[in-house]
Amino acid sequence: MKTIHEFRVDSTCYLDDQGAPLGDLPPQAENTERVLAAYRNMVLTRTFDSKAIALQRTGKCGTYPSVLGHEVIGTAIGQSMAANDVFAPYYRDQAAHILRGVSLTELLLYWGGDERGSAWKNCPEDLPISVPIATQCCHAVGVGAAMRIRDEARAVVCCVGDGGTSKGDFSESINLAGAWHLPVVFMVINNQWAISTPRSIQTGAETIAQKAIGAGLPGHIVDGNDYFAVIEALDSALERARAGKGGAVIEAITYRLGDHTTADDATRYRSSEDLKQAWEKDGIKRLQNYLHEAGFWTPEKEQKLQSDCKATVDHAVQAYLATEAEPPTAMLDYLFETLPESLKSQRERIADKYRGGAA
Amino acid sequence: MKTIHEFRVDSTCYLDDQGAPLGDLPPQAENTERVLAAYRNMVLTRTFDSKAIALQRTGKCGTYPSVLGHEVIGTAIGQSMAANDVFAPYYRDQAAHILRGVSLTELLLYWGGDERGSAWKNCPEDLPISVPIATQCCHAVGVGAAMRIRDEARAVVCCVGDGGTSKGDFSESINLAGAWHLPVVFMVINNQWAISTPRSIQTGAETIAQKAIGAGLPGHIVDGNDYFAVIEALDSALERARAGKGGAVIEAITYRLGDHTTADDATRYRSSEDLKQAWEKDGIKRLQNYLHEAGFWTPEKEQKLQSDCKATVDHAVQAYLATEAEPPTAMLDYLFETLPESLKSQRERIADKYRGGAA
Amino acid sequence: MNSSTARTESETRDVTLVEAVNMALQWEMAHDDSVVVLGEDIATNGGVFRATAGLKEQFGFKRVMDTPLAENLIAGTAIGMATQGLKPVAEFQFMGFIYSGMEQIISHASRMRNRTRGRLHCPLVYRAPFGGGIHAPEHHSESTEALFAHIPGLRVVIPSSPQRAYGQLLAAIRNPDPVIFLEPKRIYRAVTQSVENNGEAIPLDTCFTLREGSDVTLISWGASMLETLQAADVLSEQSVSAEVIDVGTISPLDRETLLCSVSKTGRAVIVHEACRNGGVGAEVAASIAEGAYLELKAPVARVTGYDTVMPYYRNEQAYLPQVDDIVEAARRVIAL
Amino acid sequence: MNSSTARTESETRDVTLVEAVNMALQWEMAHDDSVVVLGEDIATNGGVFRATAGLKEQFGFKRVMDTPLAENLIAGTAIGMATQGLKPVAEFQFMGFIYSGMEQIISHASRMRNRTRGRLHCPLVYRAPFGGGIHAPEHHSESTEALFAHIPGLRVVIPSSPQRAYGQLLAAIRNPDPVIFLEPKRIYRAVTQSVENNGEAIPLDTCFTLREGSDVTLISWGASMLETLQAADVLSEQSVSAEVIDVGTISPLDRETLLCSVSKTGRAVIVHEACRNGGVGAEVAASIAEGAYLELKAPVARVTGYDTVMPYYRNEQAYLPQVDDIVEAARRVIAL
Ligand SMILES: Cc1ncc(C[n+]2csc(CCOP(=O)(O)OP(=O)(O)O)c2C)c(N)n1
Ligand SMILES: Cc1ncc(C[n+]2csc(CCOP(=O)(O)OP(=O)(O)O)c2C)c(N)n1
Ligand SMILES: [Mg+2]
Ligand SMILES: [Mg+2]
Repeated sequence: MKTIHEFRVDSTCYLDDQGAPLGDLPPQAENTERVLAAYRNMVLTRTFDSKAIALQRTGKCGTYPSVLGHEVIGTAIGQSMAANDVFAPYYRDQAAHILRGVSLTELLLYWGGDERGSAWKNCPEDLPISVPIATQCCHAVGVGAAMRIRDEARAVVCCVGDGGTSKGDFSESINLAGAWHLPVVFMVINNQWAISTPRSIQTGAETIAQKAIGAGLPGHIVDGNDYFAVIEALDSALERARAGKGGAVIEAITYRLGDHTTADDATRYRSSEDLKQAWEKDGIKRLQNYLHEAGFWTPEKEQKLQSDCKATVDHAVQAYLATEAEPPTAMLDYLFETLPESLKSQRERIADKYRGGAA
Repeated sequence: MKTIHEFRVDSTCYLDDQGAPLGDLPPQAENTERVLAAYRNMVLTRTFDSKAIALQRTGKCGTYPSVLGHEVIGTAIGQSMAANDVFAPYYRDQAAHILRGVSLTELLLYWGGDERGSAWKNCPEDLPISVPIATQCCHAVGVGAAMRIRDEARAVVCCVGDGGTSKGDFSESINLAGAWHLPVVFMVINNQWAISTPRSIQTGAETIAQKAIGAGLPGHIVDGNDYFAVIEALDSALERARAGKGGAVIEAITYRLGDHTTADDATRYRSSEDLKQAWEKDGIKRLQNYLHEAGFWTPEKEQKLQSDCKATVDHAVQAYLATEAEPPTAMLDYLFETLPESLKSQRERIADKYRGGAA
Repeated sequence: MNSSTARTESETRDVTLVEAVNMALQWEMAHDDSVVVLGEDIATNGGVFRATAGLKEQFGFKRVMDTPLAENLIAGTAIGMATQGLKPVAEFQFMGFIYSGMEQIISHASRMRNRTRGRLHCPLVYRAPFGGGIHAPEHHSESTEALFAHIPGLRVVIPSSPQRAYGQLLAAIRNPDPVIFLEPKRIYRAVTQSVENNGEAIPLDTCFTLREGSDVTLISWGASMLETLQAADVLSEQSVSAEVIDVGTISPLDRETLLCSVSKTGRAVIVHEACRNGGVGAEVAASIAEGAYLELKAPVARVTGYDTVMPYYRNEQAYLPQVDDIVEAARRVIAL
Repeated sequence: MNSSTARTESETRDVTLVEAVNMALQWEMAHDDSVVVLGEDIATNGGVFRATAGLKEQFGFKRVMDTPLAENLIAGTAIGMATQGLKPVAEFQFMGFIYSGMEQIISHASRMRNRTRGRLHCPLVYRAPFGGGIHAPEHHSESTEALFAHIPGLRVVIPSSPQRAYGQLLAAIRNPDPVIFLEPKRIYRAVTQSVENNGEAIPLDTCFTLREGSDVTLISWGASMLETLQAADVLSEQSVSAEVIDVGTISPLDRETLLCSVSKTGRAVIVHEACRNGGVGAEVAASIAEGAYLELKAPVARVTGYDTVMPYYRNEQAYLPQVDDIVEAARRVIAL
């Protein structure tokens, strides 16, 4: 018996739970403007998130998946991606969407039951939110393949949850990325839960990053509440990808601080103790502390930021609430480029029925 | 950055290409009767295989997938499995089926377009041949789960090709086997080809065994033309599985010496040079040489074996050719346990139409 | 196979449809050790709709299994279990997520018995909540029962009341062949009905005549039985006597009951929320037009969803068949 | 987007259906750089039926891609490519292996345009050989076109002659929306027809009247057009004048042509090899019975496969609709 291959899974963390550097920081820390922009986006995301939950609770929005605990990861994704890269999101990527240019109003429309919430004006090539778990992984490699076919120096970031990595789509897609050397970075957001199902039930593997090994891709773990660890891993993976050096899998470890969605009650299946501990690792607080210590942040700036975010969110909510529903005929207007003959009578029927507005 | 996990893929081979031991042999080599029985089964399988191809060529059988190059692996599977273990085969497992008790006539019926070819009398719990690639992996873990639910000391062997490991079913299933500690041994038969698609296109991974890592299972490589390497790996994996210590992935490396099926022409996509080299590693010849050298085999025994195998196969072929087709009504008789009311008129219609036999 | 943990005694309770599902699962697990349940979030969480609540506590993790997130795997694992004589009841969290299990359902569950000439078979149930109207996100409102109805070897059963849910689910679990059991989630909690928890199954492969009438036959299944029954009320106020049939098992189809009714009334209106083109309504309409040709006094009408994707929730009501639509269709065929 | 490698000039050749498919692919790839093909064994091997033979040699591996063995991945990868403006033509080796791609096809390909309100769309073609009768092993004989016909947002196109295969495939590739292109492999090489390789598409969403007649309308698609046309010959010898319609695109359905024809003949026989229950014949029959109620002189007849799994090949002919069955059905509806 001889050993013919050896593999390693590495893990990176730069800041401790209080935001104090554990040692040298990566070069990304020197770009103060970018770090501050990251922090601002995290706070905006969190402000938006609690508002969206409140809207749902008061019947003004549909089922909504809180992004609490994912803000650092999403922000790093949004920052590391170039405008002409393509994002293949799942459904809990609000922080990234905001930086990609999706408006808060569009996000609310989407969760408020309006298809126009996916007609994103500012990132026309990004894939829409994917609800069927892990299916976006296959699209991501298709987009990556298109880039390779055309010899473009672009890349794709594809997000998937820890639960999503159990679905064949994930392994099939990372396998293709490996076989075809595609410029696709898979960001696995391991928040320890898939609704009520803990990470330990998803897989017997010690880490999710090691799933990359079976695809011949590099797999790496980062602390998902450590902005520097996440942004460094993404910057370098995307640079490699754009340079034609292939894809990667990054496992970002965090914790889902909220319920799965507003339709869920997490107290049924997890302890408040675990949740409390997870809050102690919160990445926003960590980065805030770091910025304070580094002299880039003050309580005044924080106060200003909070009220700016609130204003931005309130503004978006007003626009959302003021948006009238589409006419019911819209349900047939985007199905095909041109409405087929056989559907014309159905469209007429709807138009007749709802002349003068929806029921 | 710190390394948090390390993984290895090992490989085993005991005999060189000529069948000479490379060093100490495993304990399995001491069981001469079993080794001789293995050799006989390999020869029988190969005899059957060329006959089946000949039948297809003369219009007496349908499309048939040659097992040439897989005889050692299948034989080891058949030997290592206990009668009450369950086999989850793919479609190129003739050598194993024979040892499980599937008759050669049943095999011919199956490929000859007759469903009774799967009504196996001697291994009633084995799963039938699975044509949709890799789907049997999910059944295998289901069977394994049933064994665990009942606390039985049994195990499952599931075969899948190198091509099949790209399909989500494989990764989903090994993942479940890892998560639930199921007694399932996945035997990946890496014959270098999936029809015309070479192993290098299936995956960017250096080995297929390393896919086990992502499921938290041990992954191991054996020379699939080395009987001792294969049987040792299977014996020990099955022993572990039956003892409740979980499943495993074994990658057995061989070469598909024939066309993909009788409908294929492999010269369109691979070189005769490669094929010639692969023949030099042929596992049957290797074991024959070993047995000769060890004094357990003689040309006379070989001659007798060849003619016995020919007689056995001829006998099965006669029985196959003498088997009349089922009445067409059979197409409705096994769909449900009891024919639903609504299908009765269809059955009558068929019966009326074919009264006195099929067209 | 009588479980030592059986502790259920017959009692009568007012329950909702989803509670009736839970009750049937609990009864059968208590009385048959070979019944196991599996799916996403069904054990500790008791299912996102609570259909499996309490089962893990009563029967333990060995028989109540949270699976990894993979519907193809769930579908296939259940098949493997079934070939071993277990009776798995596998939950798909929403019908919109069943599609990755299609290969296993079509190529294996429905064929195992036929393929092995009876050597192995699949006594399993695939449960899935289906249908729209609950303000859910995209993919949570599917009604694609027609895809399953077209697959030979499957039974497709759809309850539309707590009592029928209880009895049909028991029958489905006991049935030795695979059953797709689609639960209309819009009426999961719409009404309560008194259900006797006595382990009595009610037959599959049969339609249920919920209301007798003489002028027109209204045919539906699942959640739209609600509007169909309401439409019958409205029609009755207009002196139109409508017979109402719940198809119950959409495949294999009980054509006899349907044809008897239409032979009597001479008119039929089929109601379903799935899109029209190629929906189960097409088969029902074609079967009636074939089998009751001489008795039909008007073409069979279909009141259905439109041939498009179920809109997100702001417009879902504009997609779903409404009471008025049914009444109008009935009046139209009667006017002919 | 005119490719520099374009070197095809119009020429007329006698070709089989599968050669016509190859010719259309070759033409379109030569004239539009955004067309790419992908699938299992399609590049070096040229496809197990040789539909893609020569494409890799002419257009290279970048545009002609052998994929790993995973249909779900093939379906999804094509979607990703299509959102980038490529026009992927993805092959499923046999229709029996398309099912693991269903989730991608139903939940994404068919919905991308609607979901994004036109921001992204999927100009892709999924090709698959389908149907029985070629002595193939299990799963190689599927006719499950009804599953796709029921999905809003998809086009389901089925050619039944070399000329139509050429023109319909060009139209399918150029169509900005997803097309399921099902190739009847039983007639892949049954006949040759002279096809002008001129890049001219023929319309989708339309039926083709192959033969005019006045007594009965025979309606079919795919391989069973062969028996349907033969049945028309037999009927004509018996002085029955049959109109023969190839449905061509089974969804969206060109009901107008069908209704016009049946209004004229008063009788319809639908022929398909898929099983009857919930087959596309049900929709066609229901639509005719609805739309030509007054003109119909007899119930619409369906000649179809039985409601069971296609038998292995020794009995496959007993399953497939035969010329006699069609003739008999036509005579039956005429006798009424
Ligand atoms: C194919 C599919 N199956 C089931 C669901 C229902 N569902 C929605 S989210 C979810 C859990 C996902 O967990 P994970 O991937 O870890 O992402 P997280 O929600 O934790 O961010 C499930 C089961 C779905 N959306 N798609
Ligand atoms: C799901 C599915 N897709 C495609 C096929 C067609 N097909 C049959 S065998 C084969 C190649 C399989 O290769 P591998 O798994 O390596 O097994 P091998 O034939 O080499 O033993 C393919 C593509 C199939 N049977 N099932
Ligand atoms: Mg998660
Ligand atoms: Mg192989």
